[in-house]
Amino acid sequence: MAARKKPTRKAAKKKAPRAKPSTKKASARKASARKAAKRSTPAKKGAASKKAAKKKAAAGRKGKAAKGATDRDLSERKDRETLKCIHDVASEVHGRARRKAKPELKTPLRSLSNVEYDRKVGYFRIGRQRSTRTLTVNTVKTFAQTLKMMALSKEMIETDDFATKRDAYYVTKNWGEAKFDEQTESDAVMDDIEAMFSLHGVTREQLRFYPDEHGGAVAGALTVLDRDPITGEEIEIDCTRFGSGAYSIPSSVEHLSMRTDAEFVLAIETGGMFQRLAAHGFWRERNCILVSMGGVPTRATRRFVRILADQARIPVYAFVDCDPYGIANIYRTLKVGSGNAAHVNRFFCVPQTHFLGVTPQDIVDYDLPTHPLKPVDVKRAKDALKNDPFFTGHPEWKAAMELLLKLGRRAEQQAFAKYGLDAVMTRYLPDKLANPRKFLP
Amino acid sequence: MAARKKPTRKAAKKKAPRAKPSTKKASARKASARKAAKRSTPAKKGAASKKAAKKKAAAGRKGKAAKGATDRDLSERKDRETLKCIHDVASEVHGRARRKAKPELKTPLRSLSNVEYDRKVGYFRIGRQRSTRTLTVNTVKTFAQTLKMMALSKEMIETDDFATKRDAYYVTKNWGEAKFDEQTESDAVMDDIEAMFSLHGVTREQLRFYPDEHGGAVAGALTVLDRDPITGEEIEIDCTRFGSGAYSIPSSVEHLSMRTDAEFVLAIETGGMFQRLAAHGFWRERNCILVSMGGVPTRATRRFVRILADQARIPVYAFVDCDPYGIANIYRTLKVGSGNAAHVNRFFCVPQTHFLGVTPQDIVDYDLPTHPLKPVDVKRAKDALKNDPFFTGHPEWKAAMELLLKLGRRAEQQAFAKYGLDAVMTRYLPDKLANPRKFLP
Amino acid sequence: MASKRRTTARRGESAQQMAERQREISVSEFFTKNRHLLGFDNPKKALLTAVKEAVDNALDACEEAGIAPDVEVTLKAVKGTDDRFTVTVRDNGPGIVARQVPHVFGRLLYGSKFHRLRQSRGQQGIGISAAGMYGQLTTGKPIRVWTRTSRRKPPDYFELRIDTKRNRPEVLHHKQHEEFDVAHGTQLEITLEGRYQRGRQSVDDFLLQCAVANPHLRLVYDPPDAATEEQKIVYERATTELPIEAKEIAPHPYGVELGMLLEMMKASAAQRVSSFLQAEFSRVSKRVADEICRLAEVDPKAKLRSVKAAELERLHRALSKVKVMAPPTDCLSPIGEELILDGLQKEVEADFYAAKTRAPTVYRGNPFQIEVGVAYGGESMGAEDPVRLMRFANRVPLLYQQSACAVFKAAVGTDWRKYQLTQPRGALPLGPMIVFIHVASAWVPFTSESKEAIAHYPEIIKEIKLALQECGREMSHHISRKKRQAVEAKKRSYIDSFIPHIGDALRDILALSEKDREKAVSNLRDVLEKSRKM
Amino acid sequence: MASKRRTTARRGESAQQMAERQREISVSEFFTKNRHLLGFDNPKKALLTAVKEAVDNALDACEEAGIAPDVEVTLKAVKGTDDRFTVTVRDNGPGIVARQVPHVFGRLLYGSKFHRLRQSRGQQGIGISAAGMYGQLTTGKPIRVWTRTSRRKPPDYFELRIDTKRNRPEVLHHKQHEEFDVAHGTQLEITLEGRYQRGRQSVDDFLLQCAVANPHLRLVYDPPDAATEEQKIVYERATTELPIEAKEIAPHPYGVELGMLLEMMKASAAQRVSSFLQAEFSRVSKRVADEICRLAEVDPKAKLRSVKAAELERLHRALSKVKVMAPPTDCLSPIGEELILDGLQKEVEADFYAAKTRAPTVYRGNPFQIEVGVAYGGESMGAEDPVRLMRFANRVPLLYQQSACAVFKAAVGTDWRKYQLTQPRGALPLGPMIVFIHVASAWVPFTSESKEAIAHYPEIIKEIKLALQECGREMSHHISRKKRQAVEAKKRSYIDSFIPHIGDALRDILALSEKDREKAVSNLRDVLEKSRKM
Repeated sequence: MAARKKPTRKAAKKKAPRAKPSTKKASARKASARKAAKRSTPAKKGAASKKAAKKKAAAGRKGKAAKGATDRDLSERKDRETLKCIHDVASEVHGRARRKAKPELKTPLRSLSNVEYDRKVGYFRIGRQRSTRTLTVNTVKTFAQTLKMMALSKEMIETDDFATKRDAYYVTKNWGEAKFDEQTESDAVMDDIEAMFSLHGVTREQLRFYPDEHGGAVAGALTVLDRDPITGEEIEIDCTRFGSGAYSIPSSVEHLSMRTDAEFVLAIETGGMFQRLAAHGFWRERNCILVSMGGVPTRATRRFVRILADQARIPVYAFVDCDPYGIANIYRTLKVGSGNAAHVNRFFCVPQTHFLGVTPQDIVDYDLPTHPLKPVDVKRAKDALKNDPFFTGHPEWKAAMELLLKLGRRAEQQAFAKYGLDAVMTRYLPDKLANPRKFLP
Repeated sequence: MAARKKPTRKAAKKKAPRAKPSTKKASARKASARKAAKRSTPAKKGAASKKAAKKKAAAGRKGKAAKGATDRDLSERKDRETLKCIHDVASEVHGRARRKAKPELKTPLRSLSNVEYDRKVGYFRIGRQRSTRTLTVNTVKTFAQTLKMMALSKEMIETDDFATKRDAYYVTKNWGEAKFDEQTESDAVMDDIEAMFSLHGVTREQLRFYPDEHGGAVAGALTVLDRDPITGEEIEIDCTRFGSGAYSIPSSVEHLSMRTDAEFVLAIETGGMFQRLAAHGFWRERNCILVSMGGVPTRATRRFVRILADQARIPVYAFVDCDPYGIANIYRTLKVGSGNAAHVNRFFCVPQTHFLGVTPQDIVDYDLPTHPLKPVDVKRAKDALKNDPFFTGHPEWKAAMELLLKLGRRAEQQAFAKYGLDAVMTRYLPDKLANPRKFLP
Repeated sequence: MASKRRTTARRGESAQQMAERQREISVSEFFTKNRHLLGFDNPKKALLTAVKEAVDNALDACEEAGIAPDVEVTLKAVKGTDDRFTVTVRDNGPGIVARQVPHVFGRLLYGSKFHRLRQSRGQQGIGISAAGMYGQLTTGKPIRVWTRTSRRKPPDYFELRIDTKRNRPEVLHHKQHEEFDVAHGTQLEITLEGRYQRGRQSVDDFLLQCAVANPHLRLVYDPPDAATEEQKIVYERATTELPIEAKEIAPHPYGVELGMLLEMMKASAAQRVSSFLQAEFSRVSKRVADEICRLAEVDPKAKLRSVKAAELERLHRALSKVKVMAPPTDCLSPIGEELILDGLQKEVEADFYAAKTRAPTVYRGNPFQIEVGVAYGGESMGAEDPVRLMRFANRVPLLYQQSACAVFKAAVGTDWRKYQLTQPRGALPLGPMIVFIHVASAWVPFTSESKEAIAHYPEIIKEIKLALQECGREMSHHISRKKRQAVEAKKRSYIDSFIPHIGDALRDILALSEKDREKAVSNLRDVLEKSRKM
Repeated sequence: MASKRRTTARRGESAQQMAERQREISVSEFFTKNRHLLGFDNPKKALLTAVKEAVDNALDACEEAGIAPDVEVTLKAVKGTDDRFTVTVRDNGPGIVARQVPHVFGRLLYGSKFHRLRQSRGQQGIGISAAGMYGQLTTGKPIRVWTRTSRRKPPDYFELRIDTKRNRPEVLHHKQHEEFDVAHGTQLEITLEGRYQRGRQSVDDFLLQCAVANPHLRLVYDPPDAATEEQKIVYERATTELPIEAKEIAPHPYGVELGMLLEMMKASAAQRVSSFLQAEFSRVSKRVADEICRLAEVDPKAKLRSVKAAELERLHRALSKVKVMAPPTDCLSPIGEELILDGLQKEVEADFYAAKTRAPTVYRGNPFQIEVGVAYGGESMGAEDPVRLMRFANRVPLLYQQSACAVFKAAVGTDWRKYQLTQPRGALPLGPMIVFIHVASAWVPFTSESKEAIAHYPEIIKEIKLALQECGREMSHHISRKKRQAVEAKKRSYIDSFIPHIGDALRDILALSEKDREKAVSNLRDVLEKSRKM
């Protein structure tokens, strides 16, 4: 490929007429359709023209998608907003250049001093301080790379494409001197852009930069409304019908809609426990949705649960190991986000989460098999008690963490197996669910 | 739960009449149905009686499941075989005890000296040497634990339950002195049992010990036939209809059947690449099935691909990073298994796999962006060239590995993004697929 | 001291002018300026060194006189200060005749032990005088000596200074009939700048180790902070038997250097080569002497004075090649395995003790002998700490420079993992253990004059390792025995614990009746019990 | 040597019997048995020590006589062996008068430098005689000396041995008019057991460092493996000017010990306390002397002989408390910053050099002075290796025991990260650098007689650190300057490289025309260029 020309997409775009963002959508779609047509030449099953297929799908969609905004409209509106934001930022830079003034880029100041814990909304959010990057000799390289990255984002929206961090790093290999030598550098620029656009309510996923990380798995009383990426046809994914398998959350979920009459979401720490509850039809018994987080939930999983909880207006119950990692990392991240990523918590945290268990009190009540807390656990718990407004702000949590430290032991979700493999389903969860108001906040 | 009685399951089981394994199935099912009924009392949507639901499902299944054995019959037959194996081993022990002779347990000798690379069947397999554990004072604890674990396995088959390694460890907490202090110990006994039963063609999953690890993701022209774990109703999972999401492989796949008219399976190393190909409908263009391995594939993923390839009689093409890890670990494990686990390779390896790319020659041909080989890479490659019969037996691989060492560079799947995000789909894969006979063996 | 106005050397001075300034330097002057060479680096170490030199001298004197030593050490801060101490050491030795007292304590390089090849604590006639010199330098106070050689004679009392310019004693005061309430013995008092601290490398530690290595010693120690008689520390004797007397011997042929051989030939009264070799070397019989001459191609009957340079060199080479017995062992006085065990048991609480006295051998013509003791196990020692080494040279504890010492090198170089201890790479093993190592030699090769570490002679390191290995093996047997006992007990309980579980499992899998289960359990128990007895 | 049949000490010996065996020990005997104390531990080090002692003596002699030294060192293996070498060192110094030759080379602790307080290489009158003694001991060969004090006089030739029992020279052979083809000077030849090796701690390394620290020296070195005249190594002089002459001084009041003060009072010719203080101490004027007396509450006019013990102690304390000038610096002879730079540039290839000579100061009444040089950067030095230390005491390179030396401690204890070097915890910094450190003192406090490491006096360590910091700062400026230049160049190219990318991105996002893009690019370039100039 060394001596070959670039893919045709570039050429196609150049020919596309320029217009204002609001009216530009159509032409962009046209370009992408042209590309799709090109690509499909060697294909067997004709994905004829993306554009055409999408139109058809849109026509057949009326009346469906009972609950929530229809996903097609939603995602098109979001794309328009994103393109406008990119245009506005670039336009501001260009305006200053025309006036021979130094251009600037504004991002929220990303330091702990600019993080606030908002008890009312229930998460850490970024404060009002801004950091301004002025164009100077020292910043010119990053400045150029930031704008190039924004141009890439615009191109991806217009061609309905996306890139992982790794992908984006390789794409920049074509940027001459502006290319990145290490992926950490391109990641940093992407983080800056994410922070910058978070001020406008635009997520990184909307900018079409998708995480590499795998999402969680879902089973239960939920139908996800997606569309076929090629034909644009709407797809209903019924999460009750995966047998022993599950639905794997995609890495971007912005365009999904949910339909459910479940009563709650159960967010589970380990894949093993998820599998047990799924295989024994716990979701059916309790009319709920099971989500496997697999440790600290990924961005996609958090966003998925958030959209689900928002659209369906149901609570989320977290079921994790009883140790400082399960509590202060997994649960706290799911519910209120992290101090480091305060600028995006507004998108990713799920404030309607409550802590079902395993609580320190459960260790005592159920006489669970335990392991001693490691020094790192003790440190984490003490830190939480001392510095973390989430824990210091809730007397219930303070008491629970203090009990945990006093016990000096931790217990895992699987520990109920001491009383038989099904004890967790037949005893523990029913016990707990009988009184959700007793959950920890 | 400290002072409470044990869950009712135990009581239920005790009342169940004892009988020979072959005729015992029905009563075991009855016990599990009773349990299910008990459990479902508080449930909303009545999962009335498991047994009843299953019957109904079985009745409605006729004529479906066009390809492959029907999953219900298959899984019942497998369970019967497994129970018989357990019974035979225990019976042999009991017979010796009656004759006042020292009982013995036989496992294949698990040492590299007892591993053979079979070019014909295409994988490493365990040799004919056996290791015999005789009951002595030194072995009595492990002996007891092994038999208890087998009894647990029997119980789980009869109640249609399963346990992860971690679950099993906690279950043993109830075994008095025979309990395990560390999970590593119970894992070791489980490994022994797995090896022992591998002699009889029974997998660990059939014994109802499921791995904790998450399976891979699947998208494309495939229908998986599963059953509802509670109702027993047959479920068809259409992997073309996951939108931007994917089907998540369950941790045990023994009972699944597949239906497909795809031409090949593309097994992909990274989630990012899988997502790209899935989102752009590559499987539709090329009529194939995409499987995301996420690094070295899990047992479930490997077994899933194996069953799929066996049932559908289609080839598997591996698409991994061009580095010794991608080649000698991911690809080689998928195709021929590993020397350490030779006793289970017969179940888990996929000999019909071929290496699509990224090949060392691709680095040259496509002038890919690369990173230098790390010392550990070089060591791994040299080891493979020196000691690994898989590589030494294939002149094509010898040449490829030597080229890789000569280049001193490695390249990732994503590297094609240098030529644009869609270059991998529009150029590289079509180039390659045009001539599968040129794939590396 | 030089006067300020004295003419200094001028540039362009001639050889004649320079010659006029050449003069002899006294050894006292030399060591005054280089006192760190003698162990007086800092006040803490100076205090220890002074005590050590005085105790060594007292013990040597008692043993030579055949008296079971009774030594009293008193350490008192000079009133109103905390950096000046008076060290008093009293023994029940033979005493010192009055005319020798000034020379023994007021002169460096003066003594009876340097020229003899036999084991003793002091060797070089420097230590005690140097302590006095240091006291004089730091406090201006003279050395005070009380001594009495017999009940029939009156005691003598001296106050002494050292004239460092001439390395000669200066008697400030000498009096007979001074009060000194012992039948015979010597008491020495030195006032010096010092610092008192307990713990490792302290006077207290030194005296404890002294008591371990000298079980025939009764030692009373009155530390600076003892207010009453009861707070004195008393180490009683473990035996009244004195160590075997060390005999003086002639040099051994191995390791004698060319220059030394020449000196010996010049000093000898012998006439012929063969008779010279027999007279001046130990273990050289006529047969051996003739064999040396044959190897050297020198006529055994050749006149000693007529030996030429080339012949001398050949003789020298032949000396190290001839087969000859190890040197006589009677120049050495080992402690002995029994007494090492006694000493360790008396002062160290442990589960297990072992000791090994190796046969004497030789490095560079000097006989030496290695003894090792170990005390293992028990509550008082940390199971995760490095083992503690107690190093001794001719029964004298060595407290400083452990890591520079041959003993340390040998202990680190031993593979303790063979003996069931963990041992980090290049370090001492870890475990609840004290290792006692004694190097006895007619001439211990210290790395410095302050006698803190033994030089790395391969012969010495090898012998120490062999002794450590012997003790290590015994200790390992002890550890194995304990482990075996634990395993045995565990096995017995194993059968009781686990056979019923096998029965349960068989019942669950095979649906056995309760009777069948019990039968299987009792059969299996029989089978196992029987096989254990075989 | 003891005769085998001589009666040995008997158990139960009386004090009288013991007294008869007491005798003096000669210092030569002492050091024969303890030769590791003098640097003759092993053959490799012995060879180096012999060369070092001979070269030190030659340089001292030349400088005292005001002659620019011209030294020739020859090292040859004795024919047919590879473990015996003949060391020959010839200088153009003033020569030695015949009657002194035997004492200078045939006797330990004999010399002109010990009693003077001024900087010189040799100090203790041991080194060169010890080298001869070692040669005699290992090869039996005598020391050979040629010397001539003037062209008008005939040269003298000696063959000498040391009688170690008496520490006295023995002249085997003395001849005048022997062939010795120089106007004046001395040539010394010692044959000894040795091992020759290049690299660190070798004779070659020592001589190179000698040349660096003595820029007034012309040195010719004929190594063992040089076959032809051309293979000799010649270090030419960097200057013909001799080092400033070091003057002899009286002791300084700070750091004089009580015992020493007592000695000085006894030896002084002064009558009164005040005049004693003024006469015997440097920097003590009448005013200072009276201040000392006032502090000590002693009458300045009191008779010296009538001073009581308590008064003496108070005087001693007062001496360390009175405010007094630093000692005269003329007892020291620093190399000087210019010549350090010359020396380094001559022998070390680097990008940057700096040197610092500190003002003299005092430890324990001994004046000393620190000089430091650094050579930084360049291809010849490893950027990731620990920096190389070159240590010198009175211009003599120190090659052994680096980690025990005050110089090392000071270098490690300096925070080099301030000067932009990386430095692992508790270790030397890493970087392409050689650090030259010279400690000049009237009395260098070595940790052992083999003069390998300088003792850890806090005053010395502090001065070294200060000098290192000064050089470090200059070096850091150099590094910063180089970094700034690199950054400047980079910035200029940055504008050219990246502004067009901003233009491209704006065009892509805003759909600018080519003209608009160009305008934006040129505007941005102007803005940036302008701001850079401000």
